[in-house]
Amino acid sequence: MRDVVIIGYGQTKFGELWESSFRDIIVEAGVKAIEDANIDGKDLDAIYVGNMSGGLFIGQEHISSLIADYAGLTPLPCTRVEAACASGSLALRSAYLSVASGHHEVVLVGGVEKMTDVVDATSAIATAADQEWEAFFGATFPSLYAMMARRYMYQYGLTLEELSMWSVIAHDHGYRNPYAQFRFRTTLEQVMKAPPVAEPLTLMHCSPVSDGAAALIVCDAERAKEFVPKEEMIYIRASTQASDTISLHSRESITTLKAAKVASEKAYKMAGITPDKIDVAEVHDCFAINGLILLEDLGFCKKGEAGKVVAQEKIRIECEDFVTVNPSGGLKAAGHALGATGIRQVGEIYWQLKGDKNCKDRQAVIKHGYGITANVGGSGGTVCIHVLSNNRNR
Amino acid sequence: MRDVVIIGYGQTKFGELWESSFRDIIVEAGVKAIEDANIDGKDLDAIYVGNMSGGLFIGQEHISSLIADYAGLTPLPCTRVEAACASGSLALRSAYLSVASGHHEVVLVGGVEKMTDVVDATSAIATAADQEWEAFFGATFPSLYAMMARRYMYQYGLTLEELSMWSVIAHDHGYRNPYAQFRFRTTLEQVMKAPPVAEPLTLMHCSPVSDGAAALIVCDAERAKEFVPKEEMIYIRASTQASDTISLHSRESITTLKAAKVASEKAYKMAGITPDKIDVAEVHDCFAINGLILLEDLGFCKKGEAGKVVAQEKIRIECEDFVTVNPSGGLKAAGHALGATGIRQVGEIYWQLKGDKNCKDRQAVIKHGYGITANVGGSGGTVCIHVLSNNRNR
Amino acid sequence: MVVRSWRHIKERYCLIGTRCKTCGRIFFPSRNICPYCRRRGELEDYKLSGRGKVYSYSVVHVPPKELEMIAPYVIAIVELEEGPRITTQIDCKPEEVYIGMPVEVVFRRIKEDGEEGIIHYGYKFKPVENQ
Amino acid sequence: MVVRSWRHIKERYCLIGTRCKTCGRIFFPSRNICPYCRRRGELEDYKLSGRGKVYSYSVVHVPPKELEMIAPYVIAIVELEEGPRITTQIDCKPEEVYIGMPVEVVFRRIKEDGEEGIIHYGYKFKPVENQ
Ligand SMILES: [Zn+2]
Ligand SMILES: [Zn+2]
Repeated sequence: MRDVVIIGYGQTKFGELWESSFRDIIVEAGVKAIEDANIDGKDLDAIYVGNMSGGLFIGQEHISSLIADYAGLTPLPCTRVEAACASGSLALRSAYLSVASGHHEVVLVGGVEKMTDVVDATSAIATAADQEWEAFFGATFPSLYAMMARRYMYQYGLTLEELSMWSVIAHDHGYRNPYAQFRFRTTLEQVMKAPPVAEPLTLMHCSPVSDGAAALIVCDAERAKEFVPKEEMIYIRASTQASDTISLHSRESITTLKAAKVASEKAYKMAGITPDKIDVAEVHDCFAINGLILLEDLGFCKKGEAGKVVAQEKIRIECEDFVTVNPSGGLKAAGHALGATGIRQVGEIYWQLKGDKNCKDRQAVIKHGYGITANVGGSGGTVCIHVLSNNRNR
Repeated sequence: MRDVVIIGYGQTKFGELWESSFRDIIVEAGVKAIEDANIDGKDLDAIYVGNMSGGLFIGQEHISSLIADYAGLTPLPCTRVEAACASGSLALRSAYLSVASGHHEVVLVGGVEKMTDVVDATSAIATAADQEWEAFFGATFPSLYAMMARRYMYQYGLTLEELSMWSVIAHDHGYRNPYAQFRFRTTLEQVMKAPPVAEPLTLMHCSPVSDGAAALIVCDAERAKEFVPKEEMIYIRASTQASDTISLHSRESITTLKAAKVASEKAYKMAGITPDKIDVAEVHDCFAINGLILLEDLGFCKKGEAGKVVAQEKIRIECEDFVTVNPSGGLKAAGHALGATGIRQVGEIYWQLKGDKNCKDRQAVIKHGYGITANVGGSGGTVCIHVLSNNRNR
Repeated sequence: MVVRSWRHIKERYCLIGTRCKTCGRIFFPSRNICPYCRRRGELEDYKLSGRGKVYSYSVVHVPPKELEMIAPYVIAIVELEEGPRITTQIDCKPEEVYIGMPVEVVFRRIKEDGEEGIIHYGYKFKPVENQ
Repeated sequence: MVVRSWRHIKERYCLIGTRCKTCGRIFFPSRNICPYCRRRGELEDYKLSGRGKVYSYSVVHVPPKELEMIAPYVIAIVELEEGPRITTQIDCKPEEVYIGMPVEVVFRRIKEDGEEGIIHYGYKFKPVENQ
């Protein structure tokens, strides 16, 4: 397989983008990525797009054609990929494989979701879970993660304070991100006393409903020299994915995401590194408990210890003896536009490893030159992992 | 890129499968493909699935996880790909690139749609068109193709008799296909006098609403020797795709599918052949007019001549001096389970080129060893082409 | 299904599209990028006259649920005199429509959203009188 | 949204799952393939007793639209005595539920489909009395 690099990134602000349509936001992100990569639309060989549910959120399937059309890029091949909230990084993985294979050279990968145009977003989001055996009986998406949290507390003695510290740090990070949906700080008390959504989770343990789009340019490493200097290319060192049962109740354990363990172990092997080489991570904290569980499943700490790690605030940008986690603010503060999230996570790591001006107020310390993203679909039925490198220590 | 071959295929019957659920039919097709390829579930590296709208037809997104789960294949990576009615072949293209890249060796590719479980299928299908600028104003899917037909008649003098002969031949072919939804013959008069759906198209110019699933096993050509003898491998010689505007009205011409021309020209180039080397084709006749237009866009006859070709019945299995078209019965008679159709088309060509017992009553004459599929999304916003070869004349 | 539609008021009520100053092409509905000029394109709002001719048409006998009461109705692609084509209903009898028929825009109720009872308005076209 | 549900009557009304004769594992809902034995598996219908314990739970305060009138309600994963776990509402007050609580199945109306007025029935669980 050929080396594949990222040479450009762009995103919209995440949030309630009432003035903008689905077409507007994906085109905005795509144009920004194309300009950032210093390429022309004519250089592109294909487009991949991650989107969870155009069908339920805007009554539109076949968004691949819509996007190629409104970006002025027909007749380029355009493919939509879906795996609920992991749609974005699966689109990247498809694009990555198409370039690694030698079939394409320069590919635009977008992620997009327009969630605030419909009345009943809760029901639409629930289609990421098992519709017949979970949602039918009244399980909402937050309640699935709430049951993971409740069981985790029971098995490992996690406290609500420890769990809530995740959100406090997320907001401290997101406060420094101009693209973030929420740019305010919060306190432990505010998190715990917020309105309950699905006990024990309050509104402040939950990521918001967001509109947003993000786009990357991926390119064969040789061809990329035409467009950007070598030190501005970020290498995709691993792209892996695993599945699990769609129903949470069918899994042996609900306090671990088996798909995250399987996919991250494969990813470390593919990249030829161990977890201690990772400087910065973007993990999928659709609900705070998932952030904690992923710290364990990605190998940053032992099972049951994530609560302590978070309580000790080791995941902060300022803490140098642990991986920096979610410098963007994560899904909690930066926002969670389902299909766009996986691309936004990779975009943040791209900026962090490059030392881009876009993250100057939240730059993590980069020692080894590696970053990782973990993007989760549903309650863990899909997990997709990417390992990136700035290639300066090879 | 590595050579990629197809080593197994299986499908359900297409039709109103009231007794079976979405989960049942995709598992049935997958198991049949695995058995046909003589592999074990453990040999698989990944799954790709084409599906247009789980969200609108069964209220379920994230079907990739559902399918891996109910096929008993977790934690295999499973990816859903969508481009309306072209979803199936786009899934195959993604699988093909993942194997050609060297990342995967043995991949299961499925296509599935369960359409008869909802009340208002017409509205769900319309989400393949431009929801805001076509469907909103009352354009149904058949009416878009009806406008293509009307304009084509106006420009090229096509008669309703010539158009209707397409359906007569489709049913003659489908009559011999045990998996086809409709196994009856029809006459020109019956086609023309059937109830109007969108003038000038009658019910007998339209493909039906169908449930169905189909699955292929694709494999690295070297690795495939483990499972099947060389003469039972069918090579994927080209896999291409192009896009066009989502709205029919935005196109320069509505009597050609530009995406089909672009993608098929690329495909012939990739396979190193010309259209006259194709022995058998499966083309996307969601409506009869599309079958005619594709004969021209794929290079089998000149613009405006397809009506004569069909009226002269040159596309029949029995006719040896022209490409055999839709021996399966096509979408018209075999059925059109949206996401499954692209896989079913490739499956038919796989059987035809192998000389499989499954098509013994409808075997085309294979001279050069090449077959082609053309799978269309929406009114032509996406077209995906595959060229297959039995490799006996190389 | 209820999806916000106020964002299209300008286009659906006033027939305002986009003109690219660089190449002169006119688009409807609005675009943010001229597919021909891309970065060199410069787009501005452009009000269409609402006059045109039927480019192709069909008579719909199997409608979506919310249009059942008006079927059969005429759907068409109209080529506007400024160039762009649009999909619209033609407010005439099925037997009257033909390719090339001169038509002009009118504003009408398009449909009602079953669940929430929201009424959607937009353009239809009707035959030009006194031709 | 109306999707046919009669196909699940057996499972939702009678709590019938699947048992693999080869490995003895019991699945709910039904499966066509035993993920452990695959081709060697042999599956048969298996009626579950409907008794179990709460494995985890939550109290839902932000429900989907069709359950607004019963919120807050208790949702739980129940581990049945035969092994499989299922997601269900618990028919008790939010403050009563705890991990390990013994529960048993009851049949109840689950929800009404707004648009078409179809009433859906299925299982809920309730605390076992006289514990
Ligand atoms: Zn221009
Ligand atoms: Zn078993």
